Amino acid sequence: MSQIAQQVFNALQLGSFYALIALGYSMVYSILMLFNFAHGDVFMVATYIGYFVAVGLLGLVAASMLPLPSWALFVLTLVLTMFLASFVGILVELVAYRPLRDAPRASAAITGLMVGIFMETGVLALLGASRKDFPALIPPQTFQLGPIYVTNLKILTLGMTLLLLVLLYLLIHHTKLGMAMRAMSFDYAVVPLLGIPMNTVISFTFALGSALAGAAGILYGMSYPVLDPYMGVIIGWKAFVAAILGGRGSIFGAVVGGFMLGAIEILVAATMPSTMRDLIAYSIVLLILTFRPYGLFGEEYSARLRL
Amino acid sequence: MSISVSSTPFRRSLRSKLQALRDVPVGSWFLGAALAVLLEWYIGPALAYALGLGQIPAIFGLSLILKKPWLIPSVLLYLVLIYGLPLAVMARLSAGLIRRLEARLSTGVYVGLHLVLLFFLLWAWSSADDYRLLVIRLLAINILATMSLNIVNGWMGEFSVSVAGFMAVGAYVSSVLMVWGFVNDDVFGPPVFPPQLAPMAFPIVLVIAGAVTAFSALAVAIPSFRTRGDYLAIITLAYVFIVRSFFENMEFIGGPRGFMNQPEVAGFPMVFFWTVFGIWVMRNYVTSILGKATNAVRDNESAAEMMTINTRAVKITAFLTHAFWAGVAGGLYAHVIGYINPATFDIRRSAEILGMLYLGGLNSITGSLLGPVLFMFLSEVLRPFQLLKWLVIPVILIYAMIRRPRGLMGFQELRIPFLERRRIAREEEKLHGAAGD
Amino acid sequence: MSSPQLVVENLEVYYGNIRAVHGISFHVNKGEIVAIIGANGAGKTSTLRAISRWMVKVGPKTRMTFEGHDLLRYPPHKVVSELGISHVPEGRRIFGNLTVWENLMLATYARKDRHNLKRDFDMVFDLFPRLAERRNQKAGTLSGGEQQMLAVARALITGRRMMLLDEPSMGLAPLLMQEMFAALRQINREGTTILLVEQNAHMALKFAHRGYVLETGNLVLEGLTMDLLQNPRVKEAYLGG
Amino acid sequence: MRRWLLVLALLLGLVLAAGCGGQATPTQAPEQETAAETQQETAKEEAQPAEQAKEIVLTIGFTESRTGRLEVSSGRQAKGLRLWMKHINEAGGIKLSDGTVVKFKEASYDDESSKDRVQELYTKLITEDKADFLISPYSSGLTDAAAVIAEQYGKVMLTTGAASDKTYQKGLTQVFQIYTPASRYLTGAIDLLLTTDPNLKKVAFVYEQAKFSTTVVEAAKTYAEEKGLEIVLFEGYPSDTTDFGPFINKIVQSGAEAVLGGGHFQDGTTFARQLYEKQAPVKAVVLLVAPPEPEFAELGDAALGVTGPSQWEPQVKYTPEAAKELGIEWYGPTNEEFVQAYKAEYNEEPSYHSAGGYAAGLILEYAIKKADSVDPAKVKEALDNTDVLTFFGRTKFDTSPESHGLQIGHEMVYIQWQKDDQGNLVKQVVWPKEAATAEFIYPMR
Amino acid sequence: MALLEIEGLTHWFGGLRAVYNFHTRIEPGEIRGLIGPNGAGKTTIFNLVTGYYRPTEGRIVFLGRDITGKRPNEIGKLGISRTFQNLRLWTHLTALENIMLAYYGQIRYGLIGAFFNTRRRQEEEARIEVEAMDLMRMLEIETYAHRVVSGLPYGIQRKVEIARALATKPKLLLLDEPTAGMSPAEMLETMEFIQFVRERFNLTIWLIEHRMKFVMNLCNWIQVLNFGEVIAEGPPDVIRDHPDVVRAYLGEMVEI
Repeated sequence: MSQIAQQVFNALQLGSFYALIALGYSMVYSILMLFNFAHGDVFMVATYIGYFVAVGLLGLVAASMLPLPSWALFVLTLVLTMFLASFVGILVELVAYRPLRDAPRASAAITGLMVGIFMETGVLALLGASRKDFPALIPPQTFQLGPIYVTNLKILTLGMTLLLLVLLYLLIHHTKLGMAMRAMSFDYAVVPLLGIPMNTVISFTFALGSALAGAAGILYGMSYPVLDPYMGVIIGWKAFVAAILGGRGSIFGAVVGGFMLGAIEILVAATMPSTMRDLIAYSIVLLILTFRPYGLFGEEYSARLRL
Repeated sequence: MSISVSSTPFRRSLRSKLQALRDVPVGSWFLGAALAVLLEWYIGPALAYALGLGQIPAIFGLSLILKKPWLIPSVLLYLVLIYGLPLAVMARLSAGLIRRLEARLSTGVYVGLHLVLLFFLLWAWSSADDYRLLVIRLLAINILATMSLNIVNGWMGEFSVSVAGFMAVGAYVSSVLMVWGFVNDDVFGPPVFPPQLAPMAFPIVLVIAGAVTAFSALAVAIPSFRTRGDYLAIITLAYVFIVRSFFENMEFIGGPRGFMNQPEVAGFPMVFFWTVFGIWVMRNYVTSILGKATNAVRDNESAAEMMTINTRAVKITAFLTHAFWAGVAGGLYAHVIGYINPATFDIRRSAEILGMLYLGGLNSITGSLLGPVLFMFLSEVLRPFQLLKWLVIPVILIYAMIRRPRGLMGFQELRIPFLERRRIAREEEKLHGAAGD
Repeated sequence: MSSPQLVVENLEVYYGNIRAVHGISFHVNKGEIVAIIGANGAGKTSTLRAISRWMVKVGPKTRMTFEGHDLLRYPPHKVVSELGISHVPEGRRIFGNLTVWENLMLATYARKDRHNLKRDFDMVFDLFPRLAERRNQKAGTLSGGEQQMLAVARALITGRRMMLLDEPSMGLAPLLMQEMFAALRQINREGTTILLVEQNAHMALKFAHRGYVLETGNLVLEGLTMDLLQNPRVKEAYLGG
Repeated sequence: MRRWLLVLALLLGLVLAAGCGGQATPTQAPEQETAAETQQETAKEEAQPAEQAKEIVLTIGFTESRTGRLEVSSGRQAKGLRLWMKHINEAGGIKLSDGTVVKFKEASYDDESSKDRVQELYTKLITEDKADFLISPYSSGLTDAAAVIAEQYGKVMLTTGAASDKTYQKGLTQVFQIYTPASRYLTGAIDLLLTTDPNLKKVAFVYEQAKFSTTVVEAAKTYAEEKGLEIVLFEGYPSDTTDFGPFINKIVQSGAEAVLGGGHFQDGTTFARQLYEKQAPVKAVVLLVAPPEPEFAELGDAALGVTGPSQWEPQVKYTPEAAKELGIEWYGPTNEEFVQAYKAEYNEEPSYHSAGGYAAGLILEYAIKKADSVDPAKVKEALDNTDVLTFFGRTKFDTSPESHGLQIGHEMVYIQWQKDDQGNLVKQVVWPKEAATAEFIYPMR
Repeated sequence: MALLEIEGLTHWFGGLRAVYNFHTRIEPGEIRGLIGPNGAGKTTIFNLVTGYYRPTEGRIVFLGRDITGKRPNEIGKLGISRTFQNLRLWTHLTALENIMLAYYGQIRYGLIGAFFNTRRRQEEEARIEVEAMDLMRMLEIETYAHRVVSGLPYGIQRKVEIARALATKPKLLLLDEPTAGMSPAEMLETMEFIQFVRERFNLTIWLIEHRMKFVMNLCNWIQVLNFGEVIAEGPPDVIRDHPDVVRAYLGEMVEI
């Protein structure tokens, strides 16, 4: 029993990362009908940004120029990183997707992949081969909840993810930009007729997705501390799978898909020979998509942003 | 300003010269290239030594230029002397002869002759340097894989990323069969058949490997009945993950440690033959009505159904053809490299082949040739840039995609004048025949 | 009004290399209701879209000015937000996943005169009391007529100088249609110029002051609607001979 | 017309001949030339020994992974190798008995951590850059791919950063391994554990599913079973695993007293950290690759007590005296000299990858000196007969035909992260006893 | 025997009733008209007959065989063909290729023939090409044979689509608004053309049309659909004066 509870916690943590990153794919998809294949690398760059922000702030604290308790430091890092990361997304859209707005979508996918490779190599070239170890913003602690052990990081990850999801919900439902995003996902073309500049909404969506990836990056960096320029590749593809699994363009779907992929992976690893993880996890994905060809929450040939 | 005015006559003469060269038939170019290769073979090393290049520059000296810029004049001189001049002169001189030949030969013989010439040409060129030999074999394999992918992504308009998975299946199946059959190996024990037979058996093994790959591709072909676009893309992605994980768990063939000891049967002739054969078969398919039905499925699936096209059969055929040839490409790859492991066939390999495909252009045989050639050429030439290479290549590709969103040769084919003339002649004949009735 | 509010000269519209509108010229005066009628595929919708710079490409010889501004220099969202031309597209195109209220709020996105919003909302709900009743309902669940009302209401809030209406009567039951046109007339009385495109010729000509008749991308007739209604040529063009 | 046909036929014939001939004797022309040149030179030397010393510059070919997942360790290895090259060239090269001075230059490429690139590039190194001797790329997978090529061309290749045994069971003749092979990577750890705690019974193996680590743990498993240990868990994890929760839970459930395994740096670090966070009640943790890396210290308390096998450590004291005791020769700089030179050159702590790179060069140097020639066959023979102690440890190659080139002299050392008097994390060598700098702390926490 | 017989055809889209209890019986050689305002369910009926949708209720019998629920390609092979309201040509292909592809169901050379370019394939495709060219010549579009269809004038595209539909050798041809976007002159031409096609290929034609004059002149029997139900049917002159039809179709005479 405690075993299961423990695994549930593990799955929720992993699922949080997948969900936060999958949201970036899903939101962009819902308005542009386009998968941002550079998103995994946006996540990587965002994590590096987070690293520098964290190191910088810790430096300031150490030099006692910034007397902040650790939780405030964490929040400050998170907010700053999300803000900075959003520009990465905007830039990616500007370079890789805007010039190809009317081109076949597959071409945009290729430029996305290329931008991803560019970012990987760029980070490698700028920062060299040395590994970055994400600083511990919050001293790790382990709690015992009945029979299960939970680290404060796990709780933080889960709590932050839920908080961000709630904020995202509020943003999408109670701001005009959020309404515009939802409107655009329903009927892309008609948006300019309401006097809404389409490019602003698109940039905003990219920014939002990247900011979430930035948050995921901080949480990820704190949980799995070593950063390298290729860290975004696999997790990016997996979050992409999660986004599709939930149903493309569905925010709710992306979140559920993310948590589900996390759960499948953890449970397979926990109950079966773990070398079979990918084999079984992706066979499940394949089966789901064979029998529910439009994902769990997707609709046939439509993209609706829902929550 | 004055320069441009004064250069105009020069330009004009240059243009007329270029125009003259443009009319030169392909065969003459091949002859010219043959002369260049011969020259390189016999006097290349000496010339290169004399020019201070040390040895014949592997890929037209381009990577040498980047590495040692002070050698640029020497490299240029070498290129002009060994390649440029003989090529141009021979091409011009033999043009008349080839044209006269053209008139007498049937299309099949004509094309066959060209292929034979091309084969020996490439063989001779690449044999001058083993590095070239390896690169050209890998290039041929990439061309085969790209062309097969083009059937699904280009002609049928899906977005499949499973090519690495197909290559993995083909590579493993062929490797296991060859090692089991013809090699004394610590896993499979002594060879089942006499090892001398290996080169003869290899084509059969490749066909089996292709067939097994095609069978495994049913996992993505069947969902394609109900799913299109992005969901199908994910299914193909899942296929890559599944295949990789599957081979990692196959302990008896090395698991993640990989599998080696493949006999050396994939020499240049073998690879060349399979590539040409594969392209020929796929060309036949996509130009037939059965194959063009993939286009109908892409452009408008519902209209295709009404026009009696069995879209399910079309989808299955397209995927299985893709898988078969990607499997063959994988089998060739395994025997060229002589060592494979599951990590060789990860999603990055798919991405690379996708890059080649979209650079070259969808729905185009020429594009499937051009994409890999350009991509590998860039990749080899920019090697001296080291790390920066992977900053430069993406930028070039992004630029290319922005300028030509459908790829360089998307939806077009290079028209070979001779074949064009034949086609026109055939059509005129048909018209006359019809009029005569 | 000395000079017309909207002047269109030599309008050509292309889809790919197919020409949908073959160089037509017309004008709309301030405060007028002008109808463009014609059969399916005559180029009516393309004409409207060209004016709001939305989804179509115009030919090189085309000139369009609105209150002296060169329309060709405005991207679509600025045509709405800066010139005050609102466009009710064919097929309503309301956002079915948003509530009625959200649909209307979204229309205020680019408006700078926040202080007038309340007045406009009041007017809209005055004109279409049903929308007020259903303000928290998802727009996708409204009936066809209510959706059409919402589309018009949305356009009213985005811009009040001129309203382009694409087939406002399509798919409306007679009673609703009457209601709709009454509302439009009310809007016109309050100063909004209306340019509408209709297949339903009787309807349109009864409602408008002036009319133009389009036939396969060419302007074949124009005049006061009373005259047009009498003209046998109209029936011919519209009913297809 | 006829004349033309004749020319054409001739041309075709020649191309044909060239094409067919080419396959039989690749790179005939150019290679003959250089080979002849070298021979001429050597011949000249031999004929006129009194004349002024001739200088030969040998090309050492290798690839390094500048892009792709393996870049860090690979970079260190290349740095070590370059340092060796700098040292030997600054020292005036190797002086052969005939007065020839042998110096070295490098030819290297970025292999992008990819196997087909490795093959392409080693072919290029051999045929284009005329590399005389080869050093392997980093990692077993890439090395296997490179070995295929080295063997094909009969070029001597010293492998470093590649510990797989299997490579040497394929009948290779030209490849020589510097590292202790994977099969002996963790066996010492089992000795260490059993010596410290004879009552130890239950061990768990949790390892990365990759070529190297799989080989290591499979060999260690056999060894552990021989020693009477009970393997309560034997599980691989995919290379990209970030959450070790499931494995840690399994470990806890299995009641394992010691955990062995890991894979590469990334996963090993994460694994160690999560073991700590979950407070897994194990008495010893032995992980591959990650613990010896200096960055492992950044884990803080999570690093404490973690043990790892290492090919070499800065504190290890192999000395000329030790060589004398063993009855073999000592060669090259001492450990301190190497460490200081490396720090001075690159401003960072050397890791065992760095040392491995340096040692590969050093052993080559030693073999050339022994062979007193640059002739590959003679150097190969010298390598076959090598038994030498360097700062890196002992080097001796298996010469039996079934596993030629396998390293049989070198031993692993085991390090453990401990706290010094000031409470700083330090790496201590705990095994073998002879080289130990501190006591093994057991249980770890 | 009637060519096509439909009984009690009903179709629901989710909660929306698109077609309700539709009956018809089409005899060989007829030109049948189906009219009604936008959204009346006309195209849905075509989609049901050609197998794109599976009807919620009802039975469709073609040449004595129940074809309800068959897939479109099978129905196409049996002898029903159609054009689409918004042209559905294969835009990247040439006009000739578009037409040749419609011979798919008649191909016998199989995959082996396709892959290895056998003599049999060459002969069959040559024959198909001749037939397709003949078809184009008959419709006077042969000059466009080698041009990609997306660049052709609209009227030509319409003709290519009809030629493509004819290539499947249908007995019943469904035309969905064949004159959409045409000028009156072009419309007259199309009218003649349809009559010509019918006689030349011995076809039965069922068409959806908006233009009254076109329908009235061409069809021998007309059904009027509104909100998925037939509100009137009969010969043209009956329909012309039917008050419900006038109201439903020509637009309401609303006083404002």
